[in-house]
Amino acid sequence: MVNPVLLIAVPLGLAFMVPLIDSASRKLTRFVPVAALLFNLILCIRLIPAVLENPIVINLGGFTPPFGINLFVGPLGLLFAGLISLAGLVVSIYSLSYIKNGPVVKYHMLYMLLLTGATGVVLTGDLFNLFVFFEILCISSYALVAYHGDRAGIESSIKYLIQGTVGSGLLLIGIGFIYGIFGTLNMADIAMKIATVEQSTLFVPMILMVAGLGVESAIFPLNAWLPDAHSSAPSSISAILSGIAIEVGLYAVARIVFTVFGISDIYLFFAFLGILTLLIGEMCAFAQSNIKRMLAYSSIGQIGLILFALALATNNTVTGGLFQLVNHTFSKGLLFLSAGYMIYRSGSMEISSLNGMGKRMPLTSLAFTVGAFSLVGLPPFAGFPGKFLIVSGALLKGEMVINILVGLVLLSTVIEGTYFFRVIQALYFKDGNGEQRKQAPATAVTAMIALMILIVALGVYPKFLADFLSSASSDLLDKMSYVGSVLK
Amino acid sequence: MHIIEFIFSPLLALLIGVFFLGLARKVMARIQWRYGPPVMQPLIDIIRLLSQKSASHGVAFNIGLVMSLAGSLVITLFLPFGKIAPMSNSGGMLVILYLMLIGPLGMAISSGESANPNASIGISRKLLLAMGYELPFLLVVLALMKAYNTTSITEIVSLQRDTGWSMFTFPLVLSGIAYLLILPAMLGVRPFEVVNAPQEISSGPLVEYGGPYLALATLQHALALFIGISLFVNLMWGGAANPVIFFLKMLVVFFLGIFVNAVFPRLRIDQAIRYLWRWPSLIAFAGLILVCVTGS
Amino acid sequence: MSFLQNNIYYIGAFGLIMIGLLTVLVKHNLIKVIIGLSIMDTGINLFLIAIGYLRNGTAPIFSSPEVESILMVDPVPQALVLTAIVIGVAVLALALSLAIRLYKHFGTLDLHKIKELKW
Amino acid sequence: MTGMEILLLVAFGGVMLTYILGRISSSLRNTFAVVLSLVLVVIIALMYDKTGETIFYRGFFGIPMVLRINSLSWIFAMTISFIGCLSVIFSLDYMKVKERTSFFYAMLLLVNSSMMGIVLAGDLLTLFIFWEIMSWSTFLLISYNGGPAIAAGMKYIVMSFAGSMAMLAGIISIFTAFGTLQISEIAAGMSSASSGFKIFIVIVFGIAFGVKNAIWPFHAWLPQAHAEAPSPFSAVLSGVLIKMGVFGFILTMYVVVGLGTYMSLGGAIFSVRSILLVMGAITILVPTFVALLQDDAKKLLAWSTIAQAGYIMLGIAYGTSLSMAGGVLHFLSHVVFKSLLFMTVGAVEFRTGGIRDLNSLGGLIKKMPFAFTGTLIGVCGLIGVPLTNGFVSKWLIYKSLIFGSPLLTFVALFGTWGTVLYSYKLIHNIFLGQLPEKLKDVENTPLSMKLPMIILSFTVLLFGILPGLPLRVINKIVVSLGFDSLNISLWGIVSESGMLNMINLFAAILAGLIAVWLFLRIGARTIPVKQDDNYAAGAAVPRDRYNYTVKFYDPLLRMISPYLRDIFDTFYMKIADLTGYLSNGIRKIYTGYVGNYVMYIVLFISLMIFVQMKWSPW
Repeated sequence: MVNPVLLIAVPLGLAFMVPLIDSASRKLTRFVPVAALLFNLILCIRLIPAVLENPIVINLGGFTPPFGINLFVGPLGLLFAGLISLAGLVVSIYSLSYIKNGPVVKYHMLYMLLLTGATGVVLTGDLFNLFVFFEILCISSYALVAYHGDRAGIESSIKYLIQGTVGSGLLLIGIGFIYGIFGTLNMADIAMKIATVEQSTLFVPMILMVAGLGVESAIFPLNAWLPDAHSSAPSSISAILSGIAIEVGLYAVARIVFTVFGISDIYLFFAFLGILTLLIGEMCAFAQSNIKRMLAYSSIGQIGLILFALALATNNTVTGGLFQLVNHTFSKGLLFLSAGYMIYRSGSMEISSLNGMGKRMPLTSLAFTVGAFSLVGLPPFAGFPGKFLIVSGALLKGEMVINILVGLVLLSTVIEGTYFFRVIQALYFKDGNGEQRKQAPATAVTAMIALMILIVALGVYPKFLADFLSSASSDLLDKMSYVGSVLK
Repeated sequence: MHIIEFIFSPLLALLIGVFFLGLARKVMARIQWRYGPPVMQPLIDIIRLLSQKSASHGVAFNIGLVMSLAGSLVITLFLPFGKIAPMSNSGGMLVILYLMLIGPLGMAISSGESANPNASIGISRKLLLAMGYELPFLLVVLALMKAYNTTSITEIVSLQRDTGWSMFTFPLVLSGIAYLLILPAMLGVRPFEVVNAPQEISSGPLVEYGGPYLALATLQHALALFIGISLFVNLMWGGAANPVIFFLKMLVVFFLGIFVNAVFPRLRIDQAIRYLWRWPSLIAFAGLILVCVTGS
Repeated sequence: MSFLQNNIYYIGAFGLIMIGLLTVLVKHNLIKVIIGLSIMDTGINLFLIAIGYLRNGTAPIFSSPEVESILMVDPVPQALVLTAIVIGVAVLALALSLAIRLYKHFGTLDLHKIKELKW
Repeated sequence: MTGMEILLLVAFGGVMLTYILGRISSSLRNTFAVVLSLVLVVIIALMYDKTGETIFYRGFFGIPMVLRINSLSWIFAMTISFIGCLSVIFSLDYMKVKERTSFFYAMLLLVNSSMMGIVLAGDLLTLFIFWEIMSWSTFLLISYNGGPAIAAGMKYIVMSFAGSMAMLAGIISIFTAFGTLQISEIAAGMSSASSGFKIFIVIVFGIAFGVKNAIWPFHAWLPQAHAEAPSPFSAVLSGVLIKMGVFGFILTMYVVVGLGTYMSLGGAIFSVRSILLVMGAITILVPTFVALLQDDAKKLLAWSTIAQAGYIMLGIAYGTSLSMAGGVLHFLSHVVFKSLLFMTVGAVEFRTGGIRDLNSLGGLIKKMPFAFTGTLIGVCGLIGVPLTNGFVSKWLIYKSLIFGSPLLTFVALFGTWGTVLYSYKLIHNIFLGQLPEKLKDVENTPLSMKLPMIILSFTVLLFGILPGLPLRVINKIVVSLGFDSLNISLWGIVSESGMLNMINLFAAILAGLIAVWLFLRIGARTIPVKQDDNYAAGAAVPRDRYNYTVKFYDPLLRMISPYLRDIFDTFYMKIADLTGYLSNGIRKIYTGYVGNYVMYIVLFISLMIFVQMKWSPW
């Protein structure tokens, strides 16, 4: 059996190899992330059958839990790891041609560090380890946001950094509290001991941890960095930030709330928080005229929807939420990637400058359209099954409050549809300046086509993923089996 | 027997219509202390017109006129004249209401083709006026159909034989009054003579017709007169089992119309619509409500 | 008095955290904000150390057999703090380098004036 | 693999293939599109009188997705493929001058295919999926022309999307309540459901289908959308696409909720049935008069479409076998004559270089006699002149309503007079009256446009004279929905309250026409003159100086136009404005000052702690 540690070790090692490789051969540098992520992807796929049978627990350094640091590769973690490698692979293919100027070596290095951090977060079973990987993820993303070194990039980067540092500080305080109370950092161990402590004492550490992770996962009102950072980063990085980074943050929140604390009284509060995030995100996006900001706010909205779905904590809704998460990674990635080249061509981020792009860049526009339709939840794209599962799971709970929240979800979908349809109209039906028809480079087109195929395939045959997601959702919800499999 | 009726009733209608036209001119003249033309003058005119040459403006000019007259002729097959009602089995009041559309529509298409400003004005007024009286008229007709619980006009007539004239039976009084109030408009006589208005818009839709066309148009006018009166008599005054009595009833209604025509000046089209949509419509509406309330 | 004595490290730690947070909140000079972040980091580190600290405890090294593990300070927080310090330094370095670039672009470090990205 | 699966496979595969072929050669693509749509007509025709259900897909979380065919689906599918085929033929010339034709053809075929999917759907999930595909592809086609079409498309998609979200809520509530989405199984569950749940289902589905069917007050999207879409698609849009709403209503009211329940659902006065009927009546009355105000030919037809949808609504909501037959037959009639009218107007638009303004057209009868004949027949059908299909269907609707609710009948009958007025305006301002100088060189209708017009005109008359042809199929639908069977002959219908015999009427009118024609021939010869050679009391009529048809019904319009403000359109626009305003306000919380952002984090924590201390939810 392959060792899941390689999922973290290989990209991490290769990340620091990048400068060396670069000094050996300039041309090879760009292909390092592609190779590393391809490796990760294959590894993830090979791990699937084993993980579906039993979660793999790796004890680093040979200490048995609760001592030492362990990796927990359950279906959920593997789902995320696979998603990260897949999205990372596609984006790195896209970057082959997209990233040409500037400190290319550092870009690739940081890019791989970011993905290493993300993979680490989803695989680790130790709270402090989670914090460390989280910091790797955050720091590399601060730097990548500022990649262009222009006014907007630097400004958003420093703002992101300030908020992120405050957030991770809060997370660390929370971890400190937890350690002070339980004397352990192993999540399974804490989860097991949680019932022995009075609930009210756990409140403050939980809030601090949720707030700290919430900054990265863009829960309202902690998400103010997101629109700036996503809109000023290079589009490939926006795609990763939107498709991976905030999802990983959300994963961490869910892990902490469900598995570590597992106190169901507070779930409804998170559902409300999710709806609030959703509504505010969609409404802000509705008012935007800058395409990347619009997409960024739309990410906030989607995160809200996923949070709502997870917070309902039934197998159906969590499966739906994860489906929506996968869909968001693919579609938002696709949207940012296609928008990236359209912006590159038109030289402006205003939606009005994209008028008539459908004629100038037909394939890129098609990619944008598919992404938008999928995100809105139109069949036969991947957004529809997710939305279907979330709504059906929520209605199945049969509570009036939740029914009303579902109404709000549907309402916000209408708002979301409105602003996406507006852009699609601009792409295809408004007359732009009569520039030459010129496609995006082959690598970028390959990346976009791959994502489009994934989206359509998931939309047409959702069952393909549903079973896996279902076991991932029980991984998230079933606290006892998590504890059991780690502590044996 | 049947075939004779089929041929006989349109001819009779035409004859009575033309007779009414002549009579109208005569009576008007007498009211105004003139001698007036002979009663058969319109018939003579029609025969004369058929021999005259005329200008045609195109295919639709011909088709529209033919369509208009043919439609009106078909209505006469559905309207009982006394007991003569050859096609009463093929449809009832609803068919008549719809057949009544063909006349104005054909006329409108025909004179529309001529591109004469007077014709355009006339047509516009004709359609508007029809719209005006159709509102109370439909209410009246619906009240009748609801009250007698049938849409067949022959049944309405035969039921009146038992109950008496619908105009004077209890729930239909209001409808009867409303019908009486809009009758001049339906017949197109003076206070509502906005369509043809010879002095104002050179007879409106008729302005471009000459020769055989004018003959057809006159016949269409005569038929319209006949249909309007006959419908009123059938629906409100009990029809008649005997054609002669039916004709006498028609004559009475006709004279009523002529007297109104002689006394009133012409309204403007918007005044006409406003009038028609106010009191007659309100009364007709009240009548329908009354029928609905008492009927059930 | 004993409360103060027992919890002096915690009070100090949270005092530092609050000071740092307050600096971040109210100061609008970027350098001061970064200093605030740094102070907050220090406070957090102190807090972590305080969790594992035992009054009169010995170093967590089994140097001689008579040292009882009961009297050792907890080694885990110290390991954590080492890592946290490294991370803090990295963030600080990045923040300062960004501040330099920011000054080049905007000619000011006043965060009230650096509001091009909003809404 | 059953016929239905083959049908959908051919339809959707054809869409892809059409687009790909368009890349190679446009004539190849055109041929293929025509052949494909003909093949679809044939396949559906072969399925006549078949019933059956088949599970075609389980890939969607294992929920069985079902296709089923019965007489209701068949008649809708037939209509869709028939009109789809004609509109493809019509497009051949119409689209020659446009760009991105491959996109147009592919989308047109996609809309048709998805509509077939809707009517063949045997479960609500399939229905919804095809419904959404139809919605977005329609959106792309409405916006196709750019310019004002952008706003039209936006309005359409937002309203339609809101409707489908309502529908999704309904579908999923059904799914959670009964655990199945198959239409045949839902009915059993519905009968035991609480009446509140039923009303909820009727409301959400009513919104979804009401928007598509443009029932007042959900009609606001339709006029612009119909006017701005490319004309071949307007024919589809007005003819069949909005009739998916009718299909949905029939499905909801008589299949899902069930006939018996539907008739007694709700309170005594505010029963669901009476509300639907009143909505139908308002849908007839107001749009009819708004249509009178229009100066844009296609907008006029669009408003007329709304009004006719009201007739259909009256028919299907009334719930007797006669009214049901009337409603479905009027749907068929409307499909035929409204597609015909949109095509003739489209032909005029095509030949005059895009003029749709009724005030600048006129006198085209000499130039485009075919289009004139088509319009005349279409208008006659629209009004319901006897011998056209519109007459029969309206007769059925009136007949069924007349004793039950005379007021509704009155509204419907009075609406007919409004129809006469605007129909005449349409035909007069385009084809009669003066020929403007600039339209001197207008050419005749091209063949590809003539062909659909001839077929449709013929159908209008055929169904008008022999209404038994469609009524036989409709009778099967009526029976399958749980009504009594009708007594139908080839030429008419016999009901307890009166009968209709179209063949007699036909004979009488034909005889009358021949007689009058002969009478005219007896008279002296006529001399053809130029159109403008006319009598003006001695004064010369200056040509091209006056247009006699501007403000044609001005006296009436001055009276009624103050009452015809489109309150609901304004209301929707206000909602849109409000949303924009609110969104603009909300995004101001992202002030751009990082201190505020950190403050939000602190506030979030304080709020949570405050909540915990105050209410201790933990």
